[in-house]
Amino acid sequence: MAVPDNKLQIEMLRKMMLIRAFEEKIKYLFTRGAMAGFSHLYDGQEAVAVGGCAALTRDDYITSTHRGHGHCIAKGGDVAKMMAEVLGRRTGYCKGKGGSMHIFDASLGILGANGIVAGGLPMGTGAGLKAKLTGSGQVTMCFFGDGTTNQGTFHESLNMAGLWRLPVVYVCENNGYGISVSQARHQAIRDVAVRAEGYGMVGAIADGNDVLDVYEKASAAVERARRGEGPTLLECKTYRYGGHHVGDPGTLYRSNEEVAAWRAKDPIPRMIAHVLDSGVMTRAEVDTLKAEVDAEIEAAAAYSLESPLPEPEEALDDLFIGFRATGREGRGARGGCAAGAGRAECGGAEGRPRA
Amino acid sequence: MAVPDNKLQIEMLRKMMLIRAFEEKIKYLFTRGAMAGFSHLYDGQEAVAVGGCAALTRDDYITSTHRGHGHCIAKGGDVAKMMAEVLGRRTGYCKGKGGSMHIFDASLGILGANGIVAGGLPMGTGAGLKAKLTGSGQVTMCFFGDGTTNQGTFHESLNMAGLWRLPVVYVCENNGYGISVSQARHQAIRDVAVRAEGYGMVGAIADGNDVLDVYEKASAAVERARRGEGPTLLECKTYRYGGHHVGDPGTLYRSNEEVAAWRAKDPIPRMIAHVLDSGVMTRAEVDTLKAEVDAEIEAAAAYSLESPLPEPEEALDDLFIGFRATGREGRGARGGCAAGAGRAECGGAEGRPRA
Amino acid sequence: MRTITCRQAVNEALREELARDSRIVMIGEDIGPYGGNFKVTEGLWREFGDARVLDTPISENGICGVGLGLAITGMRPIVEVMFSDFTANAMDQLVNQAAKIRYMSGGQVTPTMVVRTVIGGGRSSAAQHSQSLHAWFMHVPGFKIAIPSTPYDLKGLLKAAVRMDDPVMFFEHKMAYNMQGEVPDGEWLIDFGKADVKRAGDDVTVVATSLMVYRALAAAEKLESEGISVEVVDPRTLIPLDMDTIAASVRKTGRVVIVDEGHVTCGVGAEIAARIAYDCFDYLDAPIERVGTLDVPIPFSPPMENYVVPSEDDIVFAVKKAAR
Amino acid sequence: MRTITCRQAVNEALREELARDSRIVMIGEDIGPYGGNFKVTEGLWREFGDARVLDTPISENGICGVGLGLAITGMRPIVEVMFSDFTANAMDQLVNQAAKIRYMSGGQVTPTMVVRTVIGGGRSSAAQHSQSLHAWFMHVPGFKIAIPSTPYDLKGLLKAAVRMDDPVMFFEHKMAYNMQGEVPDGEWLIDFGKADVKRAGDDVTVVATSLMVYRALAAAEKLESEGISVEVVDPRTLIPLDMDTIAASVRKTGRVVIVDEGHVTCGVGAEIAARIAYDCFDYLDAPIERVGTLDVPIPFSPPMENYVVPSEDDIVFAVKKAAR
Ligand SMILES: Cc1ncc(C[n+]2csc(CCOP(=O)(O)OP(=O)(O)O)c2C)c(N)n1
Ligand SMILES: Cc1ncc(C[n+]2csc(CCOP(=O)(O)OP(=O)(O)O)c2C)c(N)n1
Ligand SMILES: [Mg+2]
Ligand SMILES: [Mg+2]
Repeated sequence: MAVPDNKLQIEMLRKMMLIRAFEEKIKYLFTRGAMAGFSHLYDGQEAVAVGGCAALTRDDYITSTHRGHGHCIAKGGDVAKMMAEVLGRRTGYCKGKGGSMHIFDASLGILGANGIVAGGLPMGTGAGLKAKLTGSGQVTMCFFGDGTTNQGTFHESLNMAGLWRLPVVYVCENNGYGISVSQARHQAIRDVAVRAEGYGMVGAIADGNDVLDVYEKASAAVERARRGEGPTLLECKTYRYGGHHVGDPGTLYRSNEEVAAWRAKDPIPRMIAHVLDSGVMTRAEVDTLKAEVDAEIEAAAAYSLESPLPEPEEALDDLFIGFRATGREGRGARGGCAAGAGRAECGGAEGRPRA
Repeated sequence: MAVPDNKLQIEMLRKMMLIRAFEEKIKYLFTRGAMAGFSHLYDGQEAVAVGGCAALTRDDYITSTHRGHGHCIAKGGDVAKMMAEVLGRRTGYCKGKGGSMHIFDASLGILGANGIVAGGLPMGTGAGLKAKLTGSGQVTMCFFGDGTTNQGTFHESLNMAGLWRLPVVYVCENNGYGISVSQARHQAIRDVAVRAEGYGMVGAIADGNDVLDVYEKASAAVERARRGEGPTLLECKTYRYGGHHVGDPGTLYRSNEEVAAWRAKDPIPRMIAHVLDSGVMTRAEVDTLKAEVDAEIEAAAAYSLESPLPEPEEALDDLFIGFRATGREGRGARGGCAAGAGRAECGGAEGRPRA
Repeated sequence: MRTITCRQAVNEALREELARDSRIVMIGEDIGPYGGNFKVTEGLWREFGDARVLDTPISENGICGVGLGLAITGMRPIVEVMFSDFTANAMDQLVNQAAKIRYMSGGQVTPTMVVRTVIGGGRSSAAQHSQSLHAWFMHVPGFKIAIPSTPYDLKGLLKAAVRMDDPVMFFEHKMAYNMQGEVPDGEWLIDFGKADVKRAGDDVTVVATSLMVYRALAAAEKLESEGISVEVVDPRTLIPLDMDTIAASVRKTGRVVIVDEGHVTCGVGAEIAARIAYDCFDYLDAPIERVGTLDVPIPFSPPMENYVVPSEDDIVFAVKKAAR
Repeated sequence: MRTITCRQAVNEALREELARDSRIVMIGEDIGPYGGNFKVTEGLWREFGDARVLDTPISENGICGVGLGLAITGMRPIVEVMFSDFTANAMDQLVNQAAKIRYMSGGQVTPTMVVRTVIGGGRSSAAQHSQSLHAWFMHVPGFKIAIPSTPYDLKGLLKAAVRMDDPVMFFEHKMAYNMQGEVPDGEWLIDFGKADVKRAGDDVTVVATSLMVYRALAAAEKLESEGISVEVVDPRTLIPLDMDTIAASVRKTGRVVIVDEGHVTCGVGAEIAARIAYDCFDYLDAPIERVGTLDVPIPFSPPMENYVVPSEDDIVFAVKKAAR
């Protein structure tokens, strides 16, 4: 059984606080109109990303979701670059091209948040196949929600991983809803983990609001994967506090009582109580940690707000390597064709005029 | 437990014989070059379609597959119209537009063979939803292979059926292969039926070479469905004698011993032995039945071979209601646009000429 | 005349049709108590219940196929795919099944269904929630296609689509939902295959679809003051496509700009340009300009997104080019 | 020079590249011991084993996504989708993921993968096994696209595709696999974006792709004897598209026929026609003819299928129309 040492416990607490503070800042900025688009926040679910990623090394891979800030932070992502991306700045992880739903850090093995439900699962499975084929020893952890488990790609991915015994840990963050549709209204089962058997893999359930429990079960799964014993479907039962995204009050489909009951199980106070009770930290150390986290987020926000927006024409880069697409000036028949290479002028003085 | 009366036993035997004879005729015609395209034959698997469809009424629905001749015959399809379709004749079920992979008989609730693996499952699930919403009491039976159970649409369909408790029976004909890929090389499980739990539905396994066993288990599933108790995943273990389609010798990926072992379990001699042993039929009656079946297939083949091929322009009908698409004469810019309605001549005498 | 938004127009059309014909069933993600991702189905679930307005699991291919199953067994489903981007998940059931089933069956069954989905950039929704993929469905035959712009057209065409026996892909624009327009009381239906001249003019024909109709009209206003008279033709449906009306306009003006928010290459503009260049070969005084989303994925950050998605200025620029 | 079939050309290219670079992994349905549905991968599994030539479950979307995962973690996968019709099942992973991942990530990762698939009618395979869906991928940016016709081009372009870092959709034609052609010994690569003039001529330019190149050449022979001199241009790649070569031919002839086996509407012909009509506005002496698969699903029975899929006669007819 994996028991995190003191340092790791403190780090897990710090990361959960960092995620919470990040999401609160986003909510604040969004509400003030400082950002465009929409963001799906992770507050309430921090223990899943943090407990899961704590079982990984820097070389391991993760795939993430539309609700991806937590995973990125948990895997070691830079909150300043993240926030700059969410705010559409040129200094963001994706130069402003991705936004909240597409944050990527290839250097940390973060294979992207994803705007398509279940979009990351085949990709993560492919990363697992790479690890197996090359014997690299890397493990991939795919995060996704309960609603996602009804998507065909979930099934296809887990089937291949089970078949080929790939080193992948599939972490279902079961927060009880896919947007407004409760689990009872989107599938006939209560425990997503029962689906593991159909893929010949291990299924497990963790308390998704207890970072230690998640860590323990994720570690066991990661160890199995590294030993070549194949994938695991790890279901973490948790809850999101806010609506589906900032802007959805989240009140049309769930009760205040339900939200309150889950808030009472908040993973952060629980972990604080644990580190205090077990003497890993003092109250003062916890307070300092919180202050450091807040300062880091403030700095990230300041950095982001001061960062320049991209120039419009930067939109033309990054489709292909060393290629800039045809821009606005080429609108019309010649308009913005990715196929631009090799376009010819055909009018003009030379050549045969129309008969 | 559903025990078929004598009449039904004879009818099941007749249908299995009819399928076998149909497929042998197709193989013969194909080998003689009398037909185009490719055909996936059902010989060896007759007990599944026949046992399954025997549990249905005329009003019930089925969806079928690329290997669909057996399902169509079992549900009552007209072998002459079927064969005419396979031979591309105007008198075929689909006027020659569909061919082997797309035989349809809407009047019998046969919602089509299908060229796309798992293509019929969502459709069948929709037919189940219709039955539930209207209280029509109809049951849908979806046939599909083992390889199909790895397709995303399989998962999405069964999840919805389990969730909504739809009156659908999902019949997996596990013949051990998807084209050349054995079950052990396409999924980590041995019994497809174990996947039922993940959808909150009943899973069951039948001997797919024993029509009585299939009938019994299919009947139980159909009864559950009619009582409003939801869907079943019924796995029938069986084998195809030939290659994947006529033309594939089927020898690259399986052994002669394996084929021989399954041939020893042939469902037709088994059923003949049963009706003889139990005194339902005499040997003479069986022989007569066989002769009648052969005559029916000969008549179907003769009818088909005498039937006219479609005129080329018939290809332009049946896209939309009351619409004929633009044909070959319209090739060029005006070419064959389904959007044809409302096309205008713009050249000619009237109007303003080019400056 | 009342003034309503496009959102209300769609909502009214759905409500009226649900009330009219009990075979109509709506299925889709979050269309029930939540009222739809764009709040277009608000109130319908409360009024008609689960048996008529049914939330589904997140299974786009599956739900399009379930819709197809309903359609060929006597119901008249309306399927919602939340963003047209997600039709990518459902091309199997939409294009390989629904679009072909009537033909493959030799006319035995008709998939009487409407698939509603949402196109367009402009909301900083990035590459996977901003696409306008209707040209895919134009390319492969099997669906009739509506892509209306105004509340009047949305309501009239949606009601017509729901009553049509052939299958329909119905494209709504996320940025048009709040657009307002006048509509009469009572009921109206609009025939598929009838373009609408949204503005008469003499110098340049602008063929525009969906939200681009608004931008084209605004551009036309601006150009009027600069002495260029623009005729704006809204095809309203792409299959069938009313080439009569388009060609009549081109015969008059001799100059054409086509504005559609899909990508340029192999898009709606390519098809309409190729047809005009053929049908009106002797009437064109200038090359046909095409304005569409630039051929890159749609970026998140507003300065880049606004550059990539066609703007009023882009239309002004293209019209001036055509008018030269 | 050796004479080999297109099937051999693809097989050789794959074998040589597998031997050259151990990061190359092929995945697909029945590509292993079975040697591929069209016997194109025959012998490769025996030579390279499961770790390099891997049979997959029937999960097109999943396997394209697995390919993508391999691609962005340092491998160089070649994914086979048995028929282009089945890309409909995989548009999610192909178009919403692979085509956009480089862009969405701000250039952090490049999905170095080749997706091989098979187009075309002519084998009585009916509506779900005969489509030529390459125009879908032209419409949404993100893939380079090759659609070669001859053994020489197939081998040279496939090897180039495998070595290219950008993702490639590679379209092979089922009816071309048995076609033969001369190839040199040794290795050659063909640049993307370079059209090939397969036959020089003066009167009419025929732009033709894939199997249609053979039909265009046969039609040109026939027309030669009737006094019409046809130039046949094979673009070979659609993204990028070599408009230079096409336009040079059009400047010379003033008359154009485009032949591509995809459906006509919003197809390759629409795009090339729109571009030629724009770029060569003053050089066209006749409207541009487009020849493609008629806009109906592809029927099973040979007389109907042969009518729907473009034939040599159709090309002759169109060239005569253009030459009038
Ligand atoms: C293919 C696809 N379908 C639908 C959506 C819209 N959508 C975004 S998030 C979401 C719900 C996902 O639910 P779940 O997997 O439980 O994740 P959660 O939001 O609860 O974290 C939906 C339906 C999408 N982005 N992609
Ligand atoms: C979407 C799709 N992928 C692949 C194919 C090619 N294909 C046709 S049948 C088949 C195997 C199906 O195996 P199974 O479901 O076990 O059915 P069986 O042929 O054994 O009856 C495959 C891969 C297809 N028709 N459709
Ligand atoms: Mg959820
Ligand atoms: Mg099988």
